[in-house]
Amino acid sequence: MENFEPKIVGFLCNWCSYRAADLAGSARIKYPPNVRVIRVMCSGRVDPAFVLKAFSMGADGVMVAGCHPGECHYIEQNYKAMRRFYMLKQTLVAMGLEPQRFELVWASAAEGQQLAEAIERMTDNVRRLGPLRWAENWADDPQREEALQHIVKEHEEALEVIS
Amino acid sequence: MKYAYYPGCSLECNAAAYDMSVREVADLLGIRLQEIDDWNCCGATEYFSQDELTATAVIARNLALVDPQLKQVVAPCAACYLNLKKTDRLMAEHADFNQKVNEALAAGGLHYRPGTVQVRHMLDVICDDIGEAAVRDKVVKPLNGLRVAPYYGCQVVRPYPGDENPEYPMKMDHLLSWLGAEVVDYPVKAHCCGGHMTQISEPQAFELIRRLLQSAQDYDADLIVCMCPMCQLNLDGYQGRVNGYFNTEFKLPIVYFTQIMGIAFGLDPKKLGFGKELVAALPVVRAKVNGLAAQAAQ
Amino acid sequence: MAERVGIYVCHCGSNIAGMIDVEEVARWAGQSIKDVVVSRDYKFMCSSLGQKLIEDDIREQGLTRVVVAACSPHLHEKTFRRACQNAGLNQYLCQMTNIREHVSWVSTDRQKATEKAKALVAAAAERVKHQRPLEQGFVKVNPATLVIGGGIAGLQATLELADAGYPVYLVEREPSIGGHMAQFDKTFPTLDCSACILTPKMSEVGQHENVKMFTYAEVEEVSGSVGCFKVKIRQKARHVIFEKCTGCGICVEKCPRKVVDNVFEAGMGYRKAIYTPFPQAVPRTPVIDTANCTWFTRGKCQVCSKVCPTQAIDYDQKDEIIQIEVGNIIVATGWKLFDCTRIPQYGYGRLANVFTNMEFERMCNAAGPTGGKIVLRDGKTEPRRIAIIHCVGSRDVRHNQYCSAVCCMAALKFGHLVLEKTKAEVYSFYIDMRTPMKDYEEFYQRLLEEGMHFVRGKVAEVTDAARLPDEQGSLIVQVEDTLLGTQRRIPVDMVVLMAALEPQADAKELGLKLGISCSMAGWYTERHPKLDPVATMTDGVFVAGACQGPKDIPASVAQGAAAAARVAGMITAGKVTIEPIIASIDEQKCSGCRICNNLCPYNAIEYDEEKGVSRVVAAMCKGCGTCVSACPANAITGAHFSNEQIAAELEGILWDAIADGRPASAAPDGSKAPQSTPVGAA
Amino acid sequence: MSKGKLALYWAASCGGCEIAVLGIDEHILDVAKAFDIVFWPCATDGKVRDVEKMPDGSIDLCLFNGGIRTSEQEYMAQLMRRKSKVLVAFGSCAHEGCIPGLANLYNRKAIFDTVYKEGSTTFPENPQDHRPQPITDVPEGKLSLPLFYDTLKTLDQTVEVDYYLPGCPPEAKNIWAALVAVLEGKLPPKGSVIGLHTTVCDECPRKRSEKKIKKFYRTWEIIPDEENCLLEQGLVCCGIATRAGCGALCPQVNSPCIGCHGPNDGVEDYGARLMSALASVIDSQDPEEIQRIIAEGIPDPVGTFYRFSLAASYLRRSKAFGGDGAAAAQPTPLAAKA
Repeated sequence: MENFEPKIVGFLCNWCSYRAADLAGSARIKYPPNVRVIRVMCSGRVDPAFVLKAFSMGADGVMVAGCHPGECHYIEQNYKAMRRFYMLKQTLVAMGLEPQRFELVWASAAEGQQLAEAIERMTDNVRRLGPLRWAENWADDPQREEALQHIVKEHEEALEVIS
Repeated sequence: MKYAYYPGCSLECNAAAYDMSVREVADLLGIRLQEIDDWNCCGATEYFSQDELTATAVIARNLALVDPQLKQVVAPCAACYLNLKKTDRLMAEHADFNQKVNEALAAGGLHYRPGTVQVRHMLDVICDDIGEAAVRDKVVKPLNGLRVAPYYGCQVVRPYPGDENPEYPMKMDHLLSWLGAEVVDYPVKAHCCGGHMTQISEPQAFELIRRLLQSAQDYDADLIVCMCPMCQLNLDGYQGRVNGYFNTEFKLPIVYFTQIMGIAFGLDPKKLGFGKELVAALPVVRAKVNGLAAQAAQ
Repeated sequence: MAERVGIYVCHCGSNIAGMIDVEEVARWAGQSIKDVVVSRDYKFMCSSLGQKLIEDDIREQGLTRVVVAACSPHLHEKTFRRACQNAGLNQYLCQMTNIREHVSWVSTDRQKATEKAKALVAAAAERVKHQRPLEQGFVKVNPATLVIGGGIAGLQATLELADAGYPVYLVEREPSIGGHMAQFDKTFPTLDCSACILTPKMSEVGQHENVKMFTYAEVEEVSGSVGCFKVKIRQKARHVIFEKCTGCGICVEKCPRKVVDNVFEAGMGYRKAIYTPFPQAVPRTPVIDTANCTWFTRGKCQVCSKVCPTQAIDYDQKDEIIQIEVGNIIVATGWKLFDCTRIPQYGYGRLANVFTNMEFERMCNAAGPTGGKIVLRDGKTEPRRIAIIHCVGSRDVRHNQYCSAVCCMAALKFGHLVLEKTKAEVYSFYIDMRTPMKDYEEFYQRLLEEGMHFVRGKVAEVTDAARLPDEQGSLIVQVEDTLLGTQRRIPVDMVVLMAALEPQADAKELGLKLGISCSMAGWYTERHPKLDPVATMTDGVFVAGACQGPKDIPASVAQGAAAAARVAGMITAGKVTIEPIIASIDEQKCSGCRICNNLCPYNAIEYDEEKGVSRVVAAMCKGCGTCVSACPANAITGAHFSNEQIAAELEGILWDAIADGRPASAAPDGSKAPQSTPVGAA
Repeated sequence: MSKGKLALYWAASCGGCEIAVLGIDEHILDVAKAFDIVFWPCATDGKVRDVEKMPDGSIDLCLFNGGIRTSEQEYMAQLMRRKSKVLVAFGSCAHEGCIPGLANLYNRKAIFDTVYKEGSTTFPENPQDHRPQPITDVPEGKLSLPLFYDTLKTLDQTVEVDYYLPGCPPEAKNIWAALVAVLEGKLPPKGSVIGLHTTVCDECPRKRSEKKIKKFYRTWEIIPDEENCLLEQGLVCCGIATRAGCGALCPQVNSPCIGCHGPNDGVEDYGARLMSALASVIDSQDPEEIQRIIAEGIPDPVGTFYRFSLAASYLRRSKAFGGDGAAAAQPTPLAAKA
């Protein structure tokens, strides 16, 4: 756990939050390297399926970042992102995911510092929660192999009895 | 509404009028105050500069003693209010410090988790929790004609002003207007009263006191209401000395805001602690407030 | 057939290589990522040699996809796309990933930074394989331009374009163009008469054959996009018929109703209920202020109608909506003054002789309410001592953190006017004196010599509570003089507050109509703070003047001209390229559920009732992708940001999570969710 | 032409699919004409050992319904795969887990608790809290039961599947159409879902307009009008995201679609489509109001969005009871602190 470095996927909108990340870079603001960025044109492009896929593939957290409400480059599409975020979050929490693993962040193109802080905060939170390893939830039963072998053996024995 | 109540030392002696009027007014407004059992001194101003850790531990003991059912503690004294609030903040913001304070508390079998108790001033409780409608509802003797200068002092609005402008707070102005008083908008309402300077350098303290009295008088105030025992003591108790020192003739009564509320609510002045101040307030109040003079004559 | 991917990792000198082991990233990518045939690192990919490297590889190695790991695509995406295009590879088959701004510059641990860079490279490589060649489209540019705001910036922009022969629509909210500059007496540091240099421009605009002016009008609605905006303008009812009015002014003269003028005179003077804001107003046509006109409020009077020689008064006039079409829009909506009552300790509104800078401007103006005399609120007493307080509402974390940029110079100008017109002493209370432009510092020196007093310190309060006999009856300015290191109390007769410049109250609202955003402080955001200061994120919408941030007259004029030059450039080019990143609907899959129909703020989705399917109008789509991710039938595809591309990017970006996070026993099942590891064994 | 060999098998499902096969009515005679039914435990007296003895790939078509809940079902899935040329995931359970897949919100222990401990019918009979054991020693030897898995898997998460026939159960006309396709050799590309490539709205006769939702209703809260789109009336109708082919059966009788046909072509997570579409048209920009609309209108999000497809979704199951239930059910460190 000590050395656990969470892997967080960040969906950043092209106009505000991606530029905020650019600005954080230009300003040499340091933050943890755990958020890996996927650029989308708008937070409204973020499909819940991307988030679910990310978790299923081993992401420990997912961040969606867009322009502030009312400041969307596409006028109001970030509101749609917000609605989907709450809808998906309710479902994820119902499935046992810790709410801190899925966050929505607003960062304008001028808010490199704020975005860096949000990344730092989320990285800390997820690190505290530990690895997610969602796919292990459906790992095979330890007794599975034995149980299958047992069926094969029983059937063979039965065949012997008959013949 | 029920709150833990931390009167503090002043309210047991020189500011007894504050304690009496707070309890009377609270009772009438349905504010239930449950005094903290076995509370101790807040250490006033000095202890913090002597030994921060001990001072904090001493204050934190009071927070730890708050009935866990109650989430808020009311302190009428500005210094007590600030010290309790400061303690809670210090413990919340500095984990190691919090740990040390709690080690000290543990010696007495106590523990305090910062943030559990919200520290409130009586003025905030009345203005924010009770609100305008309920206060107006209780006014039976509107203070029409009485020019009241609200005096905030330092410690309630600094450094934690809440939603107030620390340079120019307004809450008591609003409250007084609900009571029907003419509120004096004078420029020094949040300036310093001199605090403990009276014990260190009288000329400095007297100058600070004089400014307040002068400005209130320039704006034709009939009396000043305050919300801190220290302020009341300086403005009222030292008024005579200031007059002697500067050759002035101030005669401004200084009372607590809860006392003047009590008058508007029609409560018995004696039960509100009137008469304990040095510059008598009742004659002024009776002379100015319409209808009160006649009532007093009866 | 498998794609042939080339990977190029930039050192950016030491900007990237200093924190990321770029050789290792390139080596690893070449060995581990499927379909990668070339993987190189290079000192400066954006140099012509770096670009040539890519071009040569495309030609010689037959690359079909290119990944450049370097700086932000906002800086160099075009560069590398062009390089690909030069070598015959469609530019949309090139993907950039940002390992400088997003990795090297923000990281402190070389190993972790290198790991992150690998993930980003893997993501880009997986994504690029799914990218499709796309072609850019073109839209013709309407040569007409809309300028919003008739202040000096908007006037300048209007004249530049009109003089160049292009039609301009100018919309101004107030009854006259001119803006704040019309209110000023003198301009710093040259002390030119403001009206003398402004009014010629105003009348030029008013008479220009290429300018159609809408005063007392506001922009109601904007639709369309660069090249072909459709704009609805609300022409507010003037109650004076524009065509009939000769501007003789007799109605104003005879109107019996006097009203305090809070706009032009900043509350210092009066106007009539029917009025033109000031004598040199353009147009000369007055307006009736219906909130104060006795005919409108009490149903009596009609004097103006009786005296009008041309029957131009029309009490029944209604607001009118006018539709225009333009190719570009210049926003020059300016600023509003900070409300000084928000700082009660300075006493504005409470202490009579505390003035704002705009009030003082009007007082100094010879055409103003006092005829240019500097007097106290009583209208007659000349002050003996005047305090000018800087940074009221600026450089103050409680109000506005920014510097309002013009107040120091305006304060110096006031100082000069006071010293010139009166015998008063003038004190300037400043935090820092900011005089960076041409001849500004010299002007400061001049005021030092003229005897203006400068006290460095933020004023604590302005009070009438006197302490000393000589303070009686004065306003006392309490300040810590930070040069002397002492508290000072300076008694004065008059205080002038240099109030901050703030964004217009409805700046956000207009921004929403135009699709441009505001900074946290509320100023319009330019496309790039240094390299593209008048363009915005929305193509075809430009900003000029103080609506983009506080600035003085020369800077506003320069921006107005700059914005006009940008627009003229667009008009001359005649067409703009349209990004092919748009959505499209597969009619086979679309069930006509109509979920997407009202998701598009640009109304680019229409419903075909007959076929029962929805359709994207390509020319109107801006490519945000919101409808793509909303479609429940998976019928909408977003070009260049398709589900497949983003899914592939995810697989790349989580390559190491897939490698180490997945239980071995789950590996052989043929499930859909985690696909086989996208990159070979590392 | 020699007759083809047909097998049908029933794993974790309700049995409805078996009956649905009979829904093709007299066409069953055509089936009998075209195929030898070599294995159909529900209807014929075939034995597993007979199948085991068949050469691999000797069955032409196997219609397999039900998800994989136990070791026996997994064994059978592997066996039928090995013996069959064409393996069809028949019906929603085999296709995407269906209702039995919703048990993936729990694990073996929780399910057994419900059945053997808390269930009102079992508890009085089971005071010693007996649980099924894979192996039980008795004097005569070892008795065995199949191992009950923590997680239900779909057929294609267990073995390779050639085609999918959606529906709970598949409609008779679609079953017959699929059989005809097999007989005529006109099957679509491997891995396809046999059916239409659009969603239920396409077959729904209701009137649709632009959508804005201020409140979601549950079916018992309102009686919808019969003219207009049910979703526009606030009912969570899954037709927008559900593959067409049923003829919009449920909306036709004034009941919202519940999504048994699963998603349209190319969709990997059915619930994501529904969530995204529904959230997009919520008519509010206020975060608190949005959360209230969702929380009040959709109290059971997993059951609403993944009623038939939880096991086939990206996440497949819940976390709190995941894997080895006891360990995973521990509260998270943060939750423990609060």
